[in-house]
Amino acid sequence: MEVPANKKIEMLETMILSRKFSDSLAELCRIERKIPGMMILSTGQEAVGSGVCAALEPEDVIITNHRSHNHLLAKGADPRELMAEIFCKKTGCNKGKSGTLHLAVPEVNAPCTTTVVGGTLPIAVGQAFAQQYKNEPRVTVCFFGDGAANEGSFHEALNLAALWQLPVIFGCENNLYAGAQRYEEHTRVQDMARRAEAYDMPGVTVDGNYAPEVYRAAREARQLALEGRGPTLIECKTYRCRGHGESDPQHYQPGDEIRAWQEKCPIPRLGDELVSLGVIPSERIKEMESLAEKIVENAVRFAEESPYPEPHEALEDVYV
Amino acid sequence: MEVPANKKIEMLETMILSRKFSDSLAELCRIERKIPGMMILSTGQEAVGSGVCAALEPEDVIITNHRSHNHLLAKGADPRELMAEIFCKKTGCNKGKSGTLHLAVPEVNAPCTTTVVGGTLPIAVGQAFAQQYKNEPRVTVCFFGDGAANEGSFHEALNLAALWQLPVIFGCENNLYAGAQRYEEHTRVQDMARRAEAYDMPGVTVDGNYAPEVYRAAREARQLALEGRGPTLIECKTYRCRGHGESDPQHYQPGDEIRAWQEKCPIPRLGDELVSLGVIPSERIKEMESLAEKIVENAVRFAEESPYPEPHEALEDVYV
Amino acid sequence: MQVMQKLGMGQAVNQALREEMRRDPRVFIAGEGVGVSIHVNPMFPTHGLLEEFGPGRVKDTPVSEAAIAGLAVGAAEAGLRPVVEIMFNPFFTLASDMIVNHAAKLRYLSGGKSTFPLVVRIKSGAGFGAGCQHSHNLEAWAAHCPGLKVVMPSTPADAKGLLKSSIRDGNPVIFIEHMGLYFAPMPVPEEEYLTPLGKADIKREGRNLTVVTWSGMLGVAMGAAEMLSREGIETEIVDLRTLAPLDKETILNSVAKTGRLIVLHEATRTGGFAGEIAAVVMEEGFKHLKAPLRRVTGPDIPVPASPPLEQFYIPDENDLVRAAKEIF
Amino acid sequence: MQVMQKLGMGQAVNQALREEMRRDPRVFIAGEGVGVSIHVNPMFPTHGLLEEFGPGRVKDTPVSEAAIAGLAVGAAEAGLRPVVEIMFNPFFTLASDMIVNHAAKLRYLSGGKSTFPLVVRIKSGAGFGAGCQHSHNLEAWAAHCPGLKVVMPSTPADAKGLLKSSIRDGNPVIFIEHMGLYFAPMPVPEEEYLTPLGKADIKREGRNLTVVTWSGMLGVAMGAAEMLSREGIETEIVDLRTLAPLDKETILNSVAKTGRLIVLHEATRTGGFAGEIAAVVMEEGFKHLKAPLRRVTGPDIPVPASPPLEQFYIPDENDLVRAAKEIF
Ligand SMILES: Cc1ncc(C[n+]2csc(CCOP(=O)(O)OP(=O)(O)O)c2C)c(N)n1
Ligand SMILES: Cc1ncc(C[n+]2csc(CCOP(=O)(O)OP(=O)(O)O)c2C)c(N)n1
Ligand SMILES: [Mg+2]
Ligand SMILES: [Mg+2]
Repeated sequence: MEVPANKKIEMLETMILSRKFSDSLAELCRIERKIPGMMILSTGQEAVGSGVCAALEPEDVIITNHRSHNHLLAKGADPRELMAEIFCKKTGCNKGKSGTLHLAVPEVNAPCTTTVVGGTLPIAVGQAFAQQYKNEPRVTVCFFGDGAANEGSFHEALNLAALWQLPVIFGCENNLYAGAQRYEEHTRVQDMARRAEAYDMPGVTVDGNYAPEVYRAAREARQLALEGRGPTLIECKTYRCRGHGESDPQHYQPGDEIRAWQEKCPIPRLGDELVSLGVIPSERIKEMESLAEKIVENAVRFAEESPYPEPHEALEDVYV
Repeated sequence: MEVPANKKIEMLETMILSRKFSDSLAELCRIERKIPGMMILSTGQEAVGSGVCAALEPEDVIITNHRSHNHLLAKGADPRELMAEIFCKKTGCNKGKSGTLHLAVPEVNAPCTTTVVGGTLPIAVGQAFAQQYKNEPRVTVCFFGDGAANEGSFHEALNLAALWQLPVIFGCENNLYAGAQRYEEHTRVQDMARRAEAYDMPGVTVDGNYAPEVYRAAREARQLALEGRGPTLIECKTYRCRGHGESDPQHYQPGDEIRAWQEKCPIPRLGDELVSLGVIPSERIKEMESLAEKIVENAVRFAEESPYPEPHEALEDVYV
Repeated sequence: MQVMQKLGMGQAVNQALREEMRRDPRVFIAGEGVGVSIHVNPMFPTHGLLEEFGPGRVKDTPVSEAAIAGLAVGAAEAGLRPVVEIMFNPFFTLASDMIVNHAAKLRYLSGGKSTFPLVVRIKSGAGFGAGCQHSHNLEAWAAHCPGLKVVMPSTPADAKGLLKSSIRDGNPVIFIEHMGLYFAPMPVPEEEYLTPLGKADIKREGRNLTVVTWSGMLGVAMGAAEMLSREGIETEIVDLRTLAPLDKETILNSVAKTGRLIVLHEATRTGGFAGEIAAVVMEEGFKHLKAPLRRVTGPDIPVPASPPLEQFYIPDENDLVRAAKEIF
Repeated sequence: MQVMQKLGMGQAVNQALREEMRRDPRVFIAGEGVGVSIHVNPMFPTHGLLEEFGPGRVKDTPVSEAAIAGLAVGAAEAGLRPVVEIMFNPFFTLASDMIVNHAAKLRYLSGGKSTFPLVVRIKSGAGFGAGCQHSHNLEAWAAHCPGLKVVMPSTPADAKGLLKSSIRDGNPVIFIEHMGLYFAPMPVPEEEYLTPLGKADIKREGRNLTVVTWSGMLGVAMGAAEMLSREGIETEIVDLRTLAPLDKETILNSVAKTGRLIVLHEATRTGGFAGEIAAVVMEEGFKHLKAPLRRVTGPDIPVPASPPLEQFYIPDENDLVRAAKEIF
């Protein structure tokens, strides 16, 4: 499948926006300590969320995890409301109840985000079941890490999805680490995609640092799903260029490993390609960057200027 | 690997004993209603427990599940104490606290039996870890059904066992049903043994109605484990000739399916072979049968004549 | 005039499911053997539903409790009305991450944007000789989780009306059925009705003693009340029906009248939900109390399999009468 | 003479683990990042243990809570002394089948033949802005499961002695550490000592009011007691330390003296362990009670992330003082 130029441009844009967003958060939480809680970023992994979400239609659903910012931005979430929520402000998309970890944006069909590792998978199966039940031409994408692929919920979810041939795409973001445990310290299987066979499901491993390849795999999986041919497991091999969270000194990640992967950064990789193939002029990338910068600055200002919720608002939203 | 004649004889003996034991229970709970709780038997599946346990040494451990009688008898548990426990009597191996479902016989290294489907697997991993930790030349066998292979615990246990190369044998007793759900109604994977690949573990499918083949696979897996080469998944294809429990009318099991599998009954299959190859005379089988009958009658008598525990004994054995 | 039929609680649940599935195409059921079952027994809750509604709405699942609960969470958010079954209460553990960390919390985490209208039906109760891995009453766990509602009917009639309300509720509801009640037919109105969640029911009026109970223990309370009545003690029986939200008012009004409280439940004592009732009354009804509390509960042991041991475990009429006499 | 050192609770736990691992080769630890961790911080419980004891005894695991707990169950039965870690209390759900249906019950089911001497360490507590999927105090769940012991230290010194006792205990012990206590150094005896399980500790004597509390809330109780003292109310603080088995005697003696009871915990109110204390006192200490009970607890909501909301959630000194004044 040829990846359309406009899709490539879209992916580059959302990757650039994600990166600016993350860089700004890294800075904010390091210097200014303005942000409560953990700060978990996807720097270097942007091709995954951007590639997958470019392959989706607005009505498709994503269920994401603790490392969600890139996924949500790529799905079209409002950066201001996301940023305000990360700042735990009243104007955040979840009124400060979630903070950075469980950002839910039903407006763009990202209705639940969970930081329980492996939690995204059974929920995505439920969403996909509803799509099948209602006979809707939609799919659900579930994001999760290589570490999550060792949770029992992975197994139960993939088995059920395959059994019922549900329209779900299991997007495994294999960034080579689960916390401080390197991939080979948490499993022996060479490629996580191999696990699909255990459920008689197609599984593919793609270069998770090259957005068009991710896009292609997701698009094909989406097509299969819409044809009633069930789920696909897509393993995107990428790398966690920063620590697990921003307080993690990455002492267990070898320096040259980090450097080698930084060289493979998905943003210049796609940007250079588009320029060298003449799809866009190099100034267009500068424009994208300054637009992203503006969006992020704007979002940060909005977040900073927004009030915190009132204490008693804690009592709201438990029950319907 | 040649299966030694004495092992074949041993397997035939424990299969015959198991069958008599089951038949007697089927009768007792149908006609006489003497036994509380559910009655779950392994009629037709005896080659699995008998084949695996013949491959073990006394110091090897087994962890078994709700369908345990054959496993425990094959491991050498005292039929009288088992029967008394099934009758919920004070003289039972667990003083009436377990009843038929969770028979624990540490004397023969069957220290915990669990009826939570999938529960046996993580516990077996813990037992095997202790064996590795203490550098003991022992292995642990874990029994579980095809249904259990869809529980999250299966996945977590196999991954961890493979990762640490623990001396554990995962014995999947695929009897084609999990409750009333036929195999293809609970999973899409053709052979459960395929799932081993998901953990980079050897997996084999064997004829679970032919004890020597089960024995051979278990013996080879045991050898691998002792050499420090980690776990093996062995899928034994067999068939649940009776209902899930004795109150199950089996209305969902096709009659000719049952009959076809009854023809493949593991006991005459091995018995006829041994006779026709001249390993034993046919009278020897008669002797085995009457011995088994005596053992079972004796066990039933012991159980019937034994007292129930005193009510206040319920308060004992919670804590050390 | 109300036309009555005699149904066991399983049949009443069945009727509620049937009515709701007929009414609302978004309702589906899922679980291990909810369609094709090892039980061919019309007293069981999902009997015959597969035949009426077909495999698209009556979903037999693999033995995968986390996936079953996750299915409900995801499908509920997406606009369906899942009613899933956990076969026995101890297996709640396996579904508990999806129920407690997800069904109960994701609405709150979304700032009220996403909703999770789902029902988890759980079979519970001691008394069938299967031991502690099948019998372990864990309602206190669910009631300790904000975001969940917890319903435990004690009669078939309540079960029908409460289940229908649970299915129509916008929140995740844990609906716990005591299996002992499946086999005792009692009058159930034939027509459609909703019994509101969060309202306790006075199953017997009395002026000397309040017994708060729920689920399988109602029968024990009623039996003991007869025995006590013969000795001049008139027992008021408050059947909670819903543990969360808790109907404090009915409890407090009753204690205000009687001045004496016993809480009766089948679950083990320490950490059981009787403690919550005790605390509520001690906080808000203290001045009415004339005597110490008594809890009549299962002892702090796993449920044993052997009949005399299991009988020892399950609280009975005599235990309740004895406890009552201690505080008069 | 006792030589004292100043340690946070994480360090005290670390010291206990180190001493026990040196003493007994059967002790090993396992969990997610107990060896190589994303935290390089000596205030954390397992810091430096990998270096001293090597990867054979300090086992980093995959993210597989059920397998971690099952590892402990199997290894304990086989004669080892596992100490496994569940990273945050809400993930107890994922391990709960192995802990509740297996660790707690298999001894009973074996008729006392098999034993399961294991410790599950759990990090808990609100206050670090991570929200309700990381902060959710579930001690009441564990305390409702016969077969488990439940330990919740409130000081580093107690943590050290209690953890050592837990490791040597023959039963499965759930050992819950409040992360807020990791970072507040307090005096801890340097030498080896065991603090017995099942014994509460009076952390402050007083004759007017009993506050029963545990874990992270001790500091709040102590602060409020100072404030109340200035107003002439002398508070006795009973620090439970162990929830199961529960030291009823110390609670009842204190209430007999003061006649007034407040229970303070961080967990949500409904179904929280305060109910158990209330019930025990209402059953066995009723005649001593001069005033209604007060519970000071988290409200019935998931723990929110935003700082003002999270602060609203966590009970503080003012809440306790206010409650105390209500009953004088
Ligand atoms: C059930 C559960 N266990 C443990 C944690 C703590 N934790 C948060 S992220 C993480 C590592 C997850 O690794 P992976 O799935 O590979 O995702 P990544 O962080 O690499 O994106 C862990 C262990 C958790 N949040 N949930
Ligand atoms: C966790 C759990 N869920 C459900 C059950 C109820 N149950 C008991 S046996 C069984 C079927 C298990 O099938 P399988 O693993 O194939 O074993 P088999 O009975 O065929 O030997 C079920 C669902 C249970 N005991 N535990
Ligand atoms: Mg990862
Ligand atoms: Mg089976």
